[in-house]
Amino acid sequence: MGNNTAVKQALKANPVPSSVDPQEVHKWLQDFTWDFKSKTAKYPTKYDMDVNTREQFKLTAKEYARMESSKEERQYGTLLDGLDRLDAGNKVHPKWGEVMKLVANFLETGEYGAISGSALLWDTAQSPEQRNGYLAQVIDEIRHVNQTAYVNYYYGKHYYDPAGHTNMRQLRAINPLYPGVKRAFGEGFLAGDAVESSINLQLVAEACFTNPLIVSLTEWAAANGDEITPTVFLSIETDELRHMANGYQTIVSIMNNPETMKYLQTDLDNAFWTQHKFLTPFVGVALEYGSKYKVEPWVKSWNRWVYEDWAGIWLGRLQQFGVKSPKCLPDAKKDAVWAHHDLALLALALWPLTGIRMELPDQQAMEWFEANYPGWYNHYGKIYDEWRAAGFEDPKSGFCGALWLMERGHGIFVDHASGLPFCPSLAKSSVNARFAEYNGKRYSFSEPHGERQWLLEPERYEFQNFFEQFEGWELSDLVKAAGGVRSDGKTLMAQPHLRDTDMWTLDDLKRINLTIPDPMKILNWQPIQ
Amino acid sequence: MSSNVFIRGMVDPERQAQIQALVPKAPLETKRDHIPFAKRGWRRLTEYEAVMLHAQNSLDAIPGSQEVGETVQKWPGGRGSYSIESTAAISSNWFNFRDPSKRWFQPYVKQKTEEGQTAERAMKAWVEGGDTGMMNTAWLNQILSKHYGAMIFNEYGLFSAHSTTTYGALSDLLKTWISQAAFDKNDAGQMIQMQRVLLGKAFPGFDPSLVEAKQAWTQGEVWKPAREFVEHIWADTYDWVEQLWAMHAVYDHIFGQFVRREFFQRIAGLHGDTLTPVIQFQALTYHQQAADGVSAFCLKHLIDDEPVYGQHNRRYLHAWTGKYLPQVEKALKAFLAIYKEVPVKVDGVTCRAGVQAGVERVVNGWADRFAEPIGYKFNRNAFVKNVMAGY
Amino acid sequence: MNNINGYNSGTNALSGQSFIDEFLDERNSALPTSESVVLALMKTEEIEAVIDEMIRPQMEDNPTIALEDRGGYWWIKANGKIVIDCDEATEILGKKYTVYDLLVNVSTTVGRAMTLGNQFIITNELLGLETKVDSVY
Amino acid sequence: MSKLTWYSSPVRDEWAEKINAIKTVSEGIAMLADFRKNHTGPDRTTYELKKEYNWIEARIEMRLNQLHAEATLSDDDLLNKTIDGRCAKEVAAEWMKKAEDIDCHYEMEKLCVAFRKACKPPMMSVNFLAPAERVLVAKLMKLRAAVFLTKSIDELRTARGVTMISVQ
Repeated sequence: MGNNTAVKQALKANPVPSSVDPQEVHKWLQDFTWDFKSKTAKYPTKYDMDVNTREQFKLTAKEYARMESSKEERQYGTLLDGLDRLDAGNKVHPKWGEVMKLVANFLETGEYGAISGSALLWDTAQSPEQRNGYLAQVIDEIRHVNQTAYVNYYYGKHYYDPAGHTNMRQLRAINPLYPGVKRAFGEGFLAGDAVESSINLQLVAEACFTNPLIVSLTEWAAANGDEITPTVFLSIETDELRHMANGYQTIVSIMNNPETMKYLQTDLDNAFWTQHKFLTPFVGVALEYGSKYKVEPWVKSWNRWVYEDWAGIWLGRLQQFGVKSPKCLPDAKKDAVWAHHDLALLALALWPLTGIRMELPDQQAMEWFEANYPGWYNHYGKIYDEWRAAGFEDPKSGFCGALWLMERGHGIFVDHASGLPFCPSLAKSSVNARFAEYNGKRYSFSEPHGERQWLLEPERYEFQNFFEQFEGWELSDLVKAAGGVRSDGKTLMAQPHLRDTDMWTLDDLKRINLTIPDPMKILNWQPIQ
Repeated sequence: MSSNVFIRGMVDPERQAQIQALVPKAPLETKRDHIPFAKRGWRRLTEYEAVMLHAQNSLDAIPGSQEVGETVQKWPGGRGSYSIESTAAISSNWFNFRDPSKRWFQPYVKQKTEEGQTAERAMKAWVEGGDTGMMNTAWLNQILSKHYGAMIFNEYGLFSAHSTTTYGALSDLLKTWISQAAFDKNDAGQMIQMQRVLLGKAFPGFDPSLVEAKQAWTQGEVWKPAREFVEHIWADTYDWVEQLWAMHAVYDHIFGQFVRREFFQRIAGLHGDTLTPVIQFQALTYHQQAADGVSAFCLKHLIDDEPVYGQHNRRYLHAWTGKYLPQVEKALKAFLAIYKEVPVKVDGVTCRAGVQAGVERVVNGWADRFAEPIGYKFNRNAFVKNVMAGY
Repeated sequence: MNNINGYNSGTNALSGQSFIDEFLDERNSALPTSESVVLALMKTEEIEAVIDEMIRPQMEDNPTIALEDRGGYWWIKANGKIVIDCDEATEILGKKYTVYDLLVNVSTTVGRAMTLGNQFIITNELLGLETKVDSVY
Repeated sequence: MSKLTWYSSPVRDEWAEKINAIKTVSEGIAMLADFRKNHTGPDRTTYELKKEYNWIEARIEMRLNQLHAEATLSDDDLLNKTIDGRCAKEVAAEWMKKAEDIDCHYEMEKLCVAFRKACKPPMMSVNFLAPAERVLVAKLMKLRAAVFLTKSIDELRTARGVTMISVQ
């Protein structure tokens, strides 16, 4: 490497006279700014970002465009030529083709949030190289919205069940899981201190969780017959490494200043928990419950990508500069084993609101779950067997998992910090429920880290949860209003099985006779003495 | 060494047989229109709309949004992630905006790549074809070194001002267009420096560093009012519609157009500089696209197509124009002092009458395009006369 | 051959309850420190050549390099640093191949990645804290 | 207006009517101030409009904003004064001054919430609101960060006056 640098240095002394290397332009960027009286970050922040921080990839706008254009040509060329001729849309296992309706759209929400999150950092960063890097990220995130949308768009044109792929941007409004992604991605990336947002977006979501969400998910896709998603997602991820570097340099830009470094640990702990709280269960559900053909247990991917590599290579190496282990890490690890099983139970219980077709785990899947998560059958498998027997799939049964749970005293609540539903009496993850009354309103929390976030910053968490917003709606009316019905005007887009027979209609849903309740109102709540 | 043999479901016969057994004979749904709820009129959504429209997750406090309820997490202090407080302009449906250039990511980077390749070839031809020999040394050392370099700061400052416009914009297709306009500004600054690095290679005495240019920008009289405008719009202005209007529809359409088109494009050739016009041509294109976008947004979306708040928005655009036009006038007036430094004087071009004709071209162009539609009246002759006092 | 960086090495070599017990063990509940870096390269025409001609030969000198076929991409993990010189790749491929062309297919990195002239570098050094972000210009 | 989306409710229709009936800026200011006091923020007096409050608040703001711009005032006043005619810069400075001596995050939180209720557009233009909020909220975040991970949950509950409840 030393020799090579020497060659480059020689080139510098005798430059090619008729062309300019992008990095020759990049080296002047730090001189593009100037000082003036009112110059400051325009959004509230605890930090002062160093004006001298560098950017690691040294791209100019034009070279960025050339590189990205090449990515686009390859990606759309594959989709529109190669995969089109292979009829790729109809080679996908339905379990996977269905879960991609949610995965592509939920990830799109993250990419969209990241546009504003990167704009926030572009404003707060003072170093021109960093600002240039963040602007490229803004544009990247537009690319990623376009790409994730294109997965739905492509599936909508080529897959045998376009319903839901075409209109998830509408259906998600009633999906009880959607506030979870809104909080982590749609708002955690952009509504708060720029550095806190950067840790959420770049250091945790991108540097940590996009590896399993975007990279290893492509293995599951390919195993299940989907070559569309790998074509797009692997190309998305080629931008993420620059974003990870952006996030890392955000930390570098504040680390040498003890005055601001003292705030870092709080933001790191909060951001890790905020992102983990949604991503650990969601990715696990998508991979393990959205696939027929399994690749490796989610908890093993989590151990590799999140714990050993991300925590070890990124955070572990920063310990010498004062970064400490997030206090929530042991709870996060427990969640890595069980939280996705907890969430899957609720997703299946609430299937009419998800907009996709899903099925209970079959015998083969149940054996796989038990082998990799010993104890799974006795806790979850038994319930699924009982649901199956009670007519879970049968449109004439009037069966609904959510009602089954409630009738047996297993209440479903919404965590007021993460926005996600939880069932305290059936959770095997780190759930440790607590309920509070404050200023005349009741709140539910699934664990102490979220409760702490609310107790310290109540004005940040004022949302109406699913039950509060739709209390009093009859289930089939709600699904219909939100666009969850097929073009025959009666068959539901969501289904509790994958067959093309016995499909549920609005009438079947009406038979369940469920009017959305607000558990915080109907149950008999008492103060704890 | 591989720990597993990877099985691809698409080509593995066993898996594909299982999958095909589950694929229904006829599609389960015949309607394949994307985002059907957003369909306007008879037509299906274009690709430009399909990949972006309604991607924004936002509370329904923002008119036109599909979501219901409140954001889950807000800023400390209670500010929402997207909220109508970010501008004084009002829309009945923020999601109705469309960029006339219909650029989503793919066409955007494709176009920019082509421009990059054009510039690369032009620079090569310029150096190798012998054009450098024609360059007037005083133009090179006085104007390109100092004032052309100072223009980088103008573009960089305007690019920086777009952070709040990108963050604050209230719908997806608005954010797309605005961040592209920002990227163009960043690019415009970098292209000037790219040209200056090349000049440093072609002319041994030319220093591509920005020391002299920064001095001209921060301390020189030629750029002072322009710099004050840029600083104000970057650091002191938070209303993103006001920023967009002030930057693209007022400042850049008068001052920017004059500096790029009437000065550098026109005067460079007189000095044997055939390269600057090629590079600046791109910046002119970027401004054209930004002007088209701001016109589609402010004049069409916020006024012509706005059923309830058109008059309201017109009032604000009017007030903002009144707020910024005097500063733009000052900027242009101060800039005209640059003609004292121009080495080659040509009658009809650099003389008072020639310069005044240029000022009139930009002022008339601006008045027709942006002042008339909002009913903004001003005395063009007085404006030109005041500006010409700087000559 | 037992590579400490192998895809299923360490805790991930276990399965079922023994994996979960080890994963949740108190010893494994605080931040670990790792000297490795990870790279995922999307499978393409050019990347296959980079893997065969540039990565595999490095494995002879550096036994910590692990290489794994993950369907759509190659997964690489190594201690210290991985350098891919795109001038060399240009020679191998017989066409102009800049570091930014390589980046078209670099799907992810764990560690500090940067470009240095026409080289791509992924390192466990803390750039900007322990070492400077270098430039050839 | 509510018909523009799939979600509508009688409460929204009722409020839309009330809002359309406002004809003067002063009526609008009174309605908005009252609405914000009672229905927004963690210190609101009632949660009865919880489902719809942010929709309703936005519609009052839009109507009031519109009435303000229609009123006969100079451009300079439109851009630089608060809706009730005070110098916006001075008003913002007063709020920042109030924050100077505060060193408790609960107090700072109250101030930030009160500032938003009093000054959020169209009460004051965002060009004056945002820079003041930048200063206030930065201070709030710094005060909170110092204790965020260290104060016990019990301490935090007590300080807030939170009652823990359970289902019987």
